[in-house]
Amino acid sequence: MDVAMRAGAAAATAGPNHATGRSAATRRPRVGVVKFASCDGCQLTILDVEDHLLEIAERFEIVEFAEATSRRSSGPFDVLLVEGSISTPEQAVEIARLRAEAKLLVAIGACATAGGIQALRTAAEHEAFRAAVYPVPAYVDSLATARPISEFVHVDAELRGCPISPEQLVEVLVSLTTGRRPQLPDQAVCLECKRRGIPCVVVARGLPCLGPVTRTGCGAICPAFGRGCYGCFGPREQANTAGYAAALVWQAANPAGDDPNAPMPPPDSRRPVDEADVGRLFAGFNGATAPMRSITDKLGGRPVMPLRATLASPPETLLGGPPRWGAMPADTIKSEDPDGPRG
Amino acid sequence: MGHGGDLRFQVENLTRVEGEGSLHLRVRDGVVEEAHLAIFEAPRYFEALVVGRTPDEVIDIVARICGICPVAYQMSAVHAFEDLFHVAVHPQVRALRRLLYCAEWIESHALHIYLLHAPDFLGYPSAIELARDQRELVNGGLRLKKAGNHLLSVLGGRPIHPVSVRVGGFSRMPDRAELVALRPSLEEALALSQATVDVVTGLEAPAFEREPRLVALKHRSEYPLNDGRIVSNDGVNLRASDWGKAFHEVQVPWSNALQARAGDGLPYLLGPAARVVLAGEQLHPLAKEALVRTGALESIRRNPYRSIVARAIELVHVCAEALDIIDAYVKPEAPAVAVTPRPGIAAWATEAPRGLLFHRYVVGDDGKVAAATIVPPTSQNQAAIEADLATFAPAVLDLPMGEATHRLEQLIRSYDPCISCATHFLDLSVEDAG
Amino acid sequence: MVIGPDTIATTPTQFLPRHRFDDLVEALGEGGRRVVGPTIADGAIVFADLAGHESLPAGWTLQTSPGRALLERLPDGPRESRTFQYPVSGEGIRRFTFPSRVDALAMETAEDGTVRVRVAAPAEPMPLAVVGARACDLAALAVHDRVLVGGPAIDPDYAARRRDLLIVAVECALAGSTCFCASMGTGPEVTAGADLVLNELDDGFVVRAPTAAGERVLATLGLAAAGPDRATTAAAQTAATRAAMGTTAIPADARSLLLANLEHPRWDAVAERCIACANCTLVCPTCFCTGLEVGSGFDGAASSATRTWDSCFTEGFAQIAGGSFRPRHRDRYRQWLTHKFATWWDQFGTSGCIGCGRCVAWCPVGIDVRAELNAIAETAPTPAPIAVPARDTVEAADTGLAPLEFSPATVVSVIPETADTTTLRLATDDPRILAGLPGQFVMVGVPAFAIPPISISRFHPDGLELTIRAAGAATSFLTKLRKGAALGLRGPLGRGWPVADAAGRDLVIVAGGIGLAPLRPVIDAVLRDRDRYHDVRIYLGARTPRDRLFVEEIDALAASDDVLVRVTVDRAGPEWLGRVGIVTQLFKSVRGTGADATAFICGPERMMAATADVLGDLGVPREHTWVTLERHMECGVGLCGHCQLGTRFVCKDGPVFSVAELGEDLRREGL
Amino acid sequence: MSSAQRTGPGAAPTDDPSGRSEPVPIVATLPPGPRERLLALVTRRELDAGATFMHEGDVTASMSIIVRGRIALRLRVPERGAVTILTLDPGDIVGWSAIVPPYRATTSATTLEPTELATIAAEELRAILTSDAEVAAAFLPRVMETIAARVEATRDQLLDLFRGVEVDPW
Repeated sequence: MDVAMRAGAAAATAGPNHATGRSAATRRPRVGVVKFASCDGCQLTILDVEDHLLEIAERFEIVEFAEATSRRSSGPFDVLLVEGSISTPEQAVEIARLRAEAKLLVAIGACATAGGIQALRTAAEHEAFRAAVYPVPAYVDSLATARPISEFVHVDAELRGCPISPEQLVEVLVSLTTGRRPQLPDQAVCLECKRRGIPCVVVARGLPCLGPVTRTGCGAICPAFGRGCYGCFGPREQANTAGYAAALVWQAANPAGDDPNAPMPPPDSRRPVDEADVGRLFAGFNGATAPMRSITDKLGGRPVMPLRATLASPPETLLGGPPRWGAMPADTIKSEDPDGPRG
Repeated sequence: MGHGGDLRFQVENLTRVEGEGSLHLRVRDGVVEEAHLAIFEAPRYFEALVVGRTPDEVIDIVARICGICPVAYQMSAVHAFEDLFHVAVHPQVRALRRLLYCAEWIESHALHIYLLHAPDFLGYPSAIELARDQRELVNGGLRLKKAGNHLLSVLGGRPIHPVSVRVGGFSRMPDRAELVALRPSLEEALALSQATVDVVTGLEAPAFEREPRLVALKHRSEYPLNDGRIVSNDGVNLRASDWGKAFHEVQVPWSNALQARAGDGLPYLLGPAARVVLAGEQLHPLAKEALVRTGALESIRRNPYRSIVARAIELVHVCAEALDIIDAYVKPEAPAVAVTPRPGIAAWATEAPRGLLFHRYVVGDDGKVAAATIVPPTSQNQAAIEADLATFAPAVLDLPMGEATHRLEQLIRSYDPCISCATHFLDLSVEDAG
Repeated sequence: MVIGPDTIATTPTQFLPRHRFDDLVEALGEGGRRVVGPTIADGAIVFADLAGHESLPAGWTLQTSPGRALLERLPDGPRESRTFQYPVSGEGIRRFTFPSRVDALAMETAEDGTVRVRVAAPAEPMPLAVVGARACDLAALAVHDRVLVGGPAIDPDYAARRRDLLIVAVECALAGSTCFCASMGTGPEVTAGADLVLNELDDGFVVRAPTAAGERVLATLGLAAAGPDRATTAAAQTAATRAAMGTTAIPADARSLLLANLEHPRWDAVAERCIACANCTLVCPTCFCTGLEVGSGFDGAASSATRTWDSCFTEGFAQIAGGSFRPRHRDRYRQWLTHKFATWWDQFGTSGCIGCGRCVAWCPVGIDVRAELNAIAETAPTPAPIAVPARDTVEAADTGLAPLEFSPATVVSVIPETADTTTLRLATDDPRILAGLPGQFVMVGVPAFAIPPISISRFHPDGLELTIRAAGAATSFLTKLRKGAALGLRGPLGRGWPVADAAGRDLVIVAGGIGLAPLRPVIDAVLRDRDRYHDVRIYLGARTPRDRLFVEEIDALAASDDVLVRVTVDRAGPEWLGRVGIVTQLFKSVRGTGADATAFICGPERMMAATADVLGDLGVPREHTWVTLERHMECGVGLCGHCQLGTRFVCKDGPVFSVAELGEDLRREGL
Repeated sequence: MSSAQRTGPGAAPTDDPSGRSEPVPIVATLPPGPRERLLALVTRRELDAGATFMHEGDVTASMSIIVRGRIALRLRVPERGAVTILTLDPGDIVGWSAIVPPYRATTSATTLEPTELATIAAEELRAILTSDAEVAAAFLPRVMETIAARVEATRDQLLDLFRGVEVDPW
């Protein structure tokens, strides 16, 4: 189970009072929000629960949240929300320091819980990636791969998703003040899809959908928007990705199903036609997790290293003084050099 | 704080910016010798991660570059591909994409004005403290932000990383009733944004003026969002796909983000100020009226601290245009048209909330991406920020350290830098990968 | 409670011209009645509000095959403009009588400090008319009537929605490749459950009104008689549909086949393909399993519980603190298939499958229940028929309805037992609870928390005791309650220990760990009436000496002459002079336990199974050896479906069972 | 009532109060020949409570069958001191290591109550088991039974069935 908190960890907020046993926080729990390699979307979600934001600010003491406040603190934290994957040596050291400061550490989002899309690169490819990305790789320090927080320190709870769900975030905060277990279902997206009465896009349209092997939590928005799930919340419990990938590969070859006189589903560029297409489906934001990885290892789908991604003439690297404002000579712009200055 | 000798000036962690950066200045005898905006956001190598993917997959992936402006990344990408594939989308699709962009601008601008930037002017560490004293003000900002998020959810399923954009159109388009139901919240948002203009115009901005080179999209009839030509206040005028003809990227040793410079190696400025100045005529009448009311056009151009006013005026524009688009909306027969991929170079620029965002993809014969270049606004603004720091820093060095730090951070924040976008970009030449 | 249309003599059929279909819709809508029917949305045929003929899927049909349900234009010809020319819709009418989300409970701590748990009374249901239900949909409705309002517990939400439902059925004019209602004896002919029945012809509909309600609607239309020709055409059409399906889609006596092959290798084979997505259970019109989602504010003073569709294909479905009883897809698929085709008979006297084939068409990987059943039949010997045990389907009437309401209770004292276990002494004036029996349990409600089932560990004239081990959020919260705390109780629930069974016999009581709690009322009862029983021996196991429950009581008991008490612990330091070892080790040093003994056992399932074996070796009859089971429960009254074990609902048929009753089930799905 | 038996932690667990001169369990149930030849080797011992008559690691001097009383088998565990892993009751065998190489005690044995043992010296037992096939055939299976039972019991203890599951504080 994702939410496996250490006993008494939430005591700071869930201590019973004399009669009701209801949470009687003697002081507001100190909350920190930090990020590693990520898009900031998950911590932005905290600011996106507009209806609860000010109440949250009253019930919790937000002592560290660089994106939202200038006040900085190094802890200790009752709850530390951690976004992003560990991608540099400095980050590996930093997360260990933060863990020691935090009573509860909650990893939020696909980057923190599964490494994120950036975790698709393998150690073998790392140097090639770095060389391809930066003219002078030496200036850039990064680990061979991007890894989830739980590979470096103990994680008390995980909020899945790319991005996380605002409802689940509030659910976790509420459970901290009430002492109850947050309801973070680990079942397939299909359950929510069916509850909403959305016709299955696999069956009715022949579209590829990761819903059956993906954890619910998003509200089944992709099928609701007429497309297949692409796995934002990562593998559901006991995901049978092998069985499903096999079925998708078969369907790629037999889009109409096994009924000889069945009609073809309406043409759609998103429908897989070969194994590689199916493979790429599993190489998403949670593609580094074992159930997904086991498929891409077989079918491929992880990013192809651009072997010729070296620069004919790398952009010059600037040193020394700061840039100064100045007028741009007209001719430099008007130059119609077809390939631009990069040559 | 004296002038003599060698002064090192460090802001370790920039706060209330999206992502992780730091500022380093070296000043000798009152002259700034070094102004480094260091971005240590860890590399994520997106330009390599999209290689081998289909255009529709790329749209989902590049959104993850930035959780604050995912729509911008989806828009630059989808337009780039549709430009290469000669796709003519349904007029309502085009309109709805503008609406989607409006929604993101509302959310992003409201976030920056109320939660990130306003506390600077009013002397609070964060909107939370600000809310204790001026709850109504912050509540208004949150309602504005929510209006944008709500619209994003209706159009794309969720505010962050929406799921509905695809090459050729949308995977689903809403029923008219779904959009009409949003009118009340958007009408309130319009009113709130008009009030916002007056509030931020009244904020006292540090005296600091310079003559920046401004760059933005410009369209004959629309305020720049997804469409227009790349223009500058000193003569640039290029197709949205031709960014590379006037600008290029460079790497600096102190940052994980590539910087962009003009052909002459000099900095230029993107964002609300650039747009309001260069494309002011295309503002919605209500936004124009607000701009006139402030009489701040000139100070917006010259004083970076006044960008908050430009942002507020754009808020008025996107709220007003959103309402217009909804009123004119008719659900088309099909949400998307069929697309035939063809190999070649797909490039396009659109206007993210914080400035011009350029995408360039090499599409192979298999219809998949072979190479990519993504130039986000913050890496383009980086040089401008450093240039401003170099110019402005001496003026605050006499202040106490804390105050000076605050002023410089406030200056950096006025660009609404989105550092997580600015990092990890891959540079490829056509010939190499084509 | 009895629901459903009052079937009367069928009036002669009439004819509804296609152009007058909207008149029917209008007539149905009389008095603000909501009218729903099939329409096309998101590439499928779904039920939605019916504006009139134009919202029907005219000119479309649905091609269903395993894993596919694809819309297709009707071929040119006389039938090209028909509106019901498709097999079953993607989703039946279940959503309207059994919504995927309904308010179930509202809990709050009232001003006076008491906890109020209100069973959400459904808002006055809007009268509803459903147009386009098929024979299978009606059969499914009949199954739900039995399950949800047939007792002992009545689902108030379903009852309310069901009460004023008008059904216009359509007899299928064609069968999909996934249809097999004829094999299940539920169609395609509409025999019961409909107020109006339509047979669609090219130019309109042959209509008949089996019920008074239907007749009233029909009367307002003033239609002409259908005439023999149309009637004949209609009948022939339905007959052709039946012929197309055949009647042998699944093996004869599938129930016996499955019950005899619960370990068949086919279960492993299907588990490799099954992705446990739960779609089959969610499109199945007879599935009724639900879960509760609890929602509350930051202070947790009040909360609400939403009842949602749940599925036996999820790991959490059979989860208790110790783990899941069905960890593997194999276990889950077997539960689903055996429940539908076999154990449903034992539980409700009917099949759980009505042959609509939705689970076949809407399975993303195209698993076909017919193929799975036939595969087992082909590779297994023809099973000896296993008779369905006679089951009183109106037990509700006799035993009275199971309690749904929660009655308030107050903590009058708290007795710490061990580091993680606490006994709450509760005061209640609910006569039903006070009249509870040893081995029964209550569902315990406090705002903001899930509602756990807790065994009653002692009865008092004015209340009861609950001995609770902190094993999860709710239970650890309960162990933190203080004097004066309020909570709500639903109960007493379940079948208790058959104490009478031990009268005049030796009584052997074996408890492990917290397992002593449900047995303490038995000990109390025995001591109150010691002479009714012969030798009484109590064997207790605990993890360590510190983990023993009710230590003073037990020591006093041991010191008395009334019963024999033996205690053993799994591990201890040198200071412990008592026994160390497992419970079963205690028996051999005591002679006399045998054929004349009745045994009550409670503890971890493995311990109960081992104990039952040893007692069996000593000659204690299996039908006199009783255990009590722990399973996941959301309701405690047989509605949520979570606690099923083979043919049983642990909540209402148990939790106390004899080893003879359970047979292999105990080990098959034990932890 | 027929069996008013008293026992419980600490109390003396005699199923038959008339205790003295009880037949030797196990041996008493062997066929006459082997029974007599084994009984000839048996010496009965009375031990007070708290007597440790076998020491972990020592050469096992004898095998005993408990006639009356209770014995604790203990191990020394670093940092945890003495741990009682099993207690034995009448009919149980103590010191099976007397016939299993290397003939060294795997636990210490301490009486918890006044205890009567029927003891056979290790060498004599090993001798008769090798020389007297009839005795070996009759007696060894009974020894195996108790050892097997003990292994099984140990397994169940290992499972720690009564352990509370990890409480999660949500």
